[in-house]
Amino acid sequence: MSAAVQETKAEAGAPLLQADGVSIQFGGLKALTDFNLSVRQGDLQGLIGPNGAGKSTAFNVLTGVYQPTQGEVRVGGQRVNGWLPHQINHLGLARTFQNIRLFRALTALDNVKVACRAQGALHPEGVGLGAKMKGAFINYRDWWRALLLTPRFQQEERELTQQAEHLLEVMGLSHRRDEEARNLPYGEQRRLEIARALGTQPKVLLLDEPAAGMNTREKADLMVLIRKLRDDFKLGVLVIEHDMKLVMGICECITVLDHGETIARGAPAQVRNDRKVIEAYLGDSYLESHGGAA
Amino acid sequence: MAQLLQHLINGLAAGTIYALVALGYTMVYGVLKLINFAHGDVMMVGVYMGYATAFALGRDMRSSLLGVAVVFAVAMLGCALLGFFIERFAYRPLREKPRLTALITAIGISFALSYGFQLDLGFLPGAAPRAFPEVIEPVEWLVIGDRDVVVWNWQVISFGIAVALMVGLQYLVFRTRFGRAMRAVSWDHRVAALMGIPTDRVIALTFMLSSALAAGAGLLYAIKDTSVSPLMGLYVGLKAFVAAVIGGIGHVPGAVVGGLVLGLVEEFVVGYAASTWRDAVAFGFLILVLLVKPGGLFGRVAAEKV
Amino acid sequence: MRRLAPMLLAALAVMVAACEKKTQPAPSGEGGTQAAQGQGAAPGGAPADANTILLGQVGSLTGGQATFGISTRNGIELALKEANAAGGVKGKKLSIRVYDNQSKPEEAAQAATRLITQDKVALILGDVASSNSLAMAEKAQAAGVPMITPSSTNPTVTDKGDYIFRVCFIDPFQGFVMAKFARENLKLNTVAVLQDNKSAYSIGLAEVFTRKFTEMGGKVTAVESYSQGDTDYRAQLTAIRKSQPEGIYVPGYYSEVGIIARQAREVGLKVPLMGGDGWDSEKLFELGGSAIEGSYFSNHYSPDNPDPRVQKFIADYKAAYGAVPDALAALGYDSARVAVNALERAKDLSGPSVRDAIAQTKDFPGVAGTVTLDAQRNAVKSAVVLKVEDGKTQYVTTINP
Amino acid sequence: METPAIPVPEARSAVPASLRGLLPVLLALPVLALFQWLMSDAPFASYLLSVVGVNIILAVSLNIVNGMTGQFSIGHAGFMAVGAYISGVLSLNLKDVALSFLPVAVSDQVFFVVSLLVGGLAAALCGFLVGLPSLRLRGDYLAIVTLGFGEIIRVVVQNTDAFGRALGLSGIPQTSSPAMVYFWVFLTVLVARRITGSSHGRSLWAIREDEVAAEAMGVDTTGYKVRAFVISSFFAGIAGALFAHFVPIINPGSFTFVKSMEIVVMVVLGGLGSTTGAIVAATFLTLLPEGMRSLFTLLGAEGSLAQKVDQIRMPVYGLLLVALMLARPQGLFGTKEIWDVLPRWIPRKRRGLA
Repeated sequence: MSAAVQETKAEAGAPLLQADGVSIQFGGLKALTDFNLSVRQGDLQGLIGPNGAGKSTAFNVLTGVYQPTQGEVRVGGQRVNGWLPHQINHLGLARTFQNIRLFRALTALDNVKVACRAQGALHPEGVGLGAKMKGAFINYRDWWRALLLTPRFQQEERELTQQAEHLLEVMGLSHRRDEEARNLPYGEQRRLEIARALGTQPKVLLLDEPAAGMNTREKADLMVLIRKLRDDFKLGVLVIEHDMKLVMGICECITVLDHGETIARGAPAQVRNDRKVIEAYLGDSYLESHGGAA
Repeated sequence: MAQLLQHLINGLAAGTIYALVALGYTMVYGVLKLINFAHGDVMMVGVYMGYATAFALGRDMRSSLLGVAVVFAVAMLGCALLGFFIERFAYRPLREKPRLTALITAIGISFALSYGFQLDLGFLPGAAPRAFPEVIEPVEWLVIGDRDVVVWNWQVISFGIAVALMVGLQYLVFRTRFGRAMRAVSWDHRVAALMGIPTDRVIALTFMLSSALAAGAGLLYAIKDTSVSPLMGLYVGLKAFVAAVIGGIGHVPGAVVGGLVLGLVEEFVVGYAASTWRDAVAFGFLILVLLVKPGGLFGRVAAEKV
Repeated sequence: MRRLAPMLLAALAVMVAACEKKTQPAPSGEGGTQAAQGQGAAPGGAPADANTILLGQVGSLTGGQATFGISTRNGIELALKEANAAGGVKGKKLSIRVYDNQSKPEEAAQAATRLITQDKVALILGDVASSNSLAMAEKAQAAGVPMITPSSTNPTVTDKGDYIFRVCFIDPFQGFVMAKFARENLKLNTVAVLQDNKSAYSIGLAEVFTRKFTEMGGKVTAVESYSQGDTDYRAQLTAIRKSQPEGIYVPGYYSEVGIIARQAREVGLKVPLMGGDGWDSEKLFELGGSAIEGSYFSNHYSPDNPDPRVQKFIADYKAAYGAVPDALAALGYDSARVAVNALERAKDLSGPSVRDAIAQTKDFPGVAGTVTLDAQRNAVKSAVVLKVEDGKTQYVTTINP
Repeated sequence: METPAIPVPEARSAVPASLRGLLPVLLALPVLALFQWLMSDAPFASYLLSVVGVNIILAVSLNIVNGMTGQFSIGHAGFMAVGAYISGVLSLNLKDVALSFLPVAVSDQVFFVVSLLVGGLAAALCGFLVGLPSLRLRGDYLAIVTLGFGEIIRVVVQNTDAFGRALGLSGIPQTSSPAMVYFWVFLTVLVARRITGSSHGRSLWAIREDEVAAEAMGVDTTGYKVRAFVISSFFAGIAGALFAHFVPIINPGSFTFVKSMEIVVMVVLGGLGSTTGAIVAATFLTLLPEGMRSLFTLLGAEGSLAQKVDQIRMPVYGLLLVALMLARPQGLFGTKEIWDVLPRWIPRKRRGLA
């Protein structure tokens, strides 16, 4: 396995997110087989494959929504099999959703604030009993601060607002600050999801079809933005994308899934010319979706 | 040993009724995801309809086969109509609204019915429990030993009817056009409507069916325990609801199994442990089942698609 | 936190150290005077209308015990009609205001408070269920308004204070009556008990019966319980059958007892059932059918009593409500008549005067026995034992305290 | 992420930050004192308003679970029962004890508050235990567990001699007063409001909106649900404890599943998630039957009608519920709050949330 990891990326630094021979099975159905992945800081990787290839399943395994039946997932070097999604998130892994899942009745600002707050001092590192007790205590103290409206709490709230406002600004959503999330246009909802994910102060960001439903122009903007986010926030980014152009354009390394199996991995040029990829992916859905243009 | 057998029979008889009432909860829940809290009270109204019919028929007539059929038919049709009106005026206007809203109207209707039937207005029998006329002449169907174990004809009849209804329902849901429409509505009624399924009609029919079923179950219950009272819906309804959840609400055979299991658990707690703790054990059992199987015995918690 | 905890501990320590017995007695009697002051000059209050005396009744008109409240109400209504026909009290007509308590004590307390402070009734007639009467008694005592409970048999009710009376006997006596009857008249050696666990009345009777019956040399073979509103008792009865008793004591209400009787026969229990005044209703015969035949229960009165007063009451009641009055109706009737009698004797309509007048009630000829109130404000009465025969009750014997 | 370089501005408010926590309480105390003075001569109003207050506490606290967190609890009366019985038993046992350095009346109040808190904490503990299944259960299944819990509590009480079994506990010192009840009403509302305005409240709302997303954004959904349960049941326990100290007798019949449903009705009728709605609906629904009683008494003061009308209240109540829900399915207030429309000088949270 490690050989496979080795060949993907040469950049220094320990992998922030690592999947090692991960398989998952639903009943008799193998949704993902022997999936390997390694994301380091500064990476911008793509995960592609035809419909039902297991891309979102891979995301769900990485973020703890599903438990792998085999193999292991490591975030920041920590094995996270059996962890809950929020615990994994605290280790620095944030995501967006394919079908947008904002807190619809909350304002844009509050959406981001939820994510900002769930982080930091509230959740001390570690998973042992000691850390748990400490976490419980901090939480308890924090509730009292909120209920008593202490100056400290008020200060923290202001800081949160600042942080969230800053993120909205980065994503170009400042003008939507007090708008309920459900009232935002589609593209802005996508961006708000990214802002929210950034609010959790991630080290690795997983984007699930961030460009879905956008026009070419918006997609181009988004590509630029994703790059910028990676650099400004010093992230590793993993993108699931349907649009080959987008992936080929921004990703340095692409993993191709089909029927849960990794059929190719490498630089865009390399993947593009892979026979298996053309067969499985470009063969049908790519050609179909680009049939009109061709 | 004989006592064990007798408890088993008692428990099954009680469980049969729970199961039948639970079927109604499960059907409505299946299509609307609504806990129809008025279900037990609809049942109670059905029993009063049967009560009135039985008296109208007179002593000789009502214990004949035809008489029994008439009593059941009147009660079931009457309740189907009641169910139709309740759905039409209390639930349908709220279908696109948050689910809890319809729950509150259900509670409102439950209050109106159960308290309404307690009024001594003259044309209602009043708040006191009344004896239900013997529409099925009780006959010992099977006697073992010195009456150590007795099985009555109505126990067998009820059980038979319950099984028949369950099989019929299962057939209806999985083998008929209407059943397919029901399942489609259950899956997603908006999409079903887009596919040309008359959702309103399917839901109304489901309600009528479940109400008629409630009336039938209520009559069997009244025959079994020989009484009828305005509050019977509350007690039976709650237990039947528990039964439906134990089996996995929305699951037809689950409701039946849930009902039988609940009936047996209660019977054995009373028979062999402390009768004072019956209700606590029943609910404790429910919680235990849910902790081990969060969707009930047969239900599956739909893994949310992420 | 670090500073707060020791402080709290210290405060707690001080408090614990400072605890002591209150020097004053528990404020049981004191409440009355307090509230009476709060009420101003007319404790108990006179009705706004100078030509009527307003009485109040709180009863269970809805909920599980609705029928008891309704019977009581009918009895009271009948008594007041008669009193008004006879010219009222002190030249004034009597009128009654009835509030429902939904069989819940908090509602009972609320309704009693309303009667006392808003409607300013001269006297309150209480509920059947002891929990509700207790709630009302507390309020009536505090406000200094006399209260008579027709049929709450729990001993604690009249303990609430000197304004609280009852015209019926109490649970310990009734339990004793049946134990004695079972042991001495029926000569039973073994009895099983089936009690209603939701009803304090039933539990109270079952306890006393068990104790007395055992003291008299009998044996209680099994104690099972059910909950009011149940309709399936086969499990309990099957268990009881196994203990092979010679009789079953079921101190419940007729609404359940009738069904219990049928199911007892169904599971093959042929021994006699015995019970208390909760059995008394015409509906018992309807619910129990032939299964209830041959059972015994203790009661406040027997409709067979040839006393013309009793027979007139029964006839009048039948004419008005189309049913043979049950014990609750008879007690409701008696309570209202005791009240009317006391109002007549009282020197005025203020709370204390009426209270004193009620307390002096002696040898008052009620339909449910002669009422004499003792120092604990309980009626000292004998009980009758009735047998169910041919769809009605048959007088068997009278047992004196 | 980089910390934004912009300095965080101080809040612009006339009230110093250190005082804002306490200010509402300070403002409320004189109002409560005035209220108590008004009530001192009106026992019926006191009683009725105490019932209203208890119901407000119940509705507002249930709203924290059902409204804000989007869970579905229908066993609130169970927590109320725990509070009522635990504090009732405590007060009964401390009835004859007084603190020597205080006047008896004051010492009684001290003990009253202590037993209130004990009742509330006992209920909170139960809330914790019931909240734990929410680890695994969702929606209606959680609902039935809460219902089952309520029923189990009832059976336990019915079988325990110390709790007076079916007869109930009577003789609990009636130390409650309208001012005390409304002090707790005020605290409950304040807590509900402060939760909504804090990050914790936002997390609860996030769970209500989308549990999966909330979890992915680092919200410990299970933890928050349990905490919501604990807070909500604490106040339910307080409500029960208050109840036990002004209703002369507490009895298992007062804490049935029907009572739980009544509270759910208040919350939904007021508007799920709206504290204001919960308050208004609780007040309205509690006064409604009493109002009907007045109306009916007025209409038929004499004759047999007067004796029957009181029975008609409950069916009418049921039909009214249906009518109200049909007229305003989102509840009276939706998710709006009264303080969203208050003038600007009153500190309030930004529009949108809630």
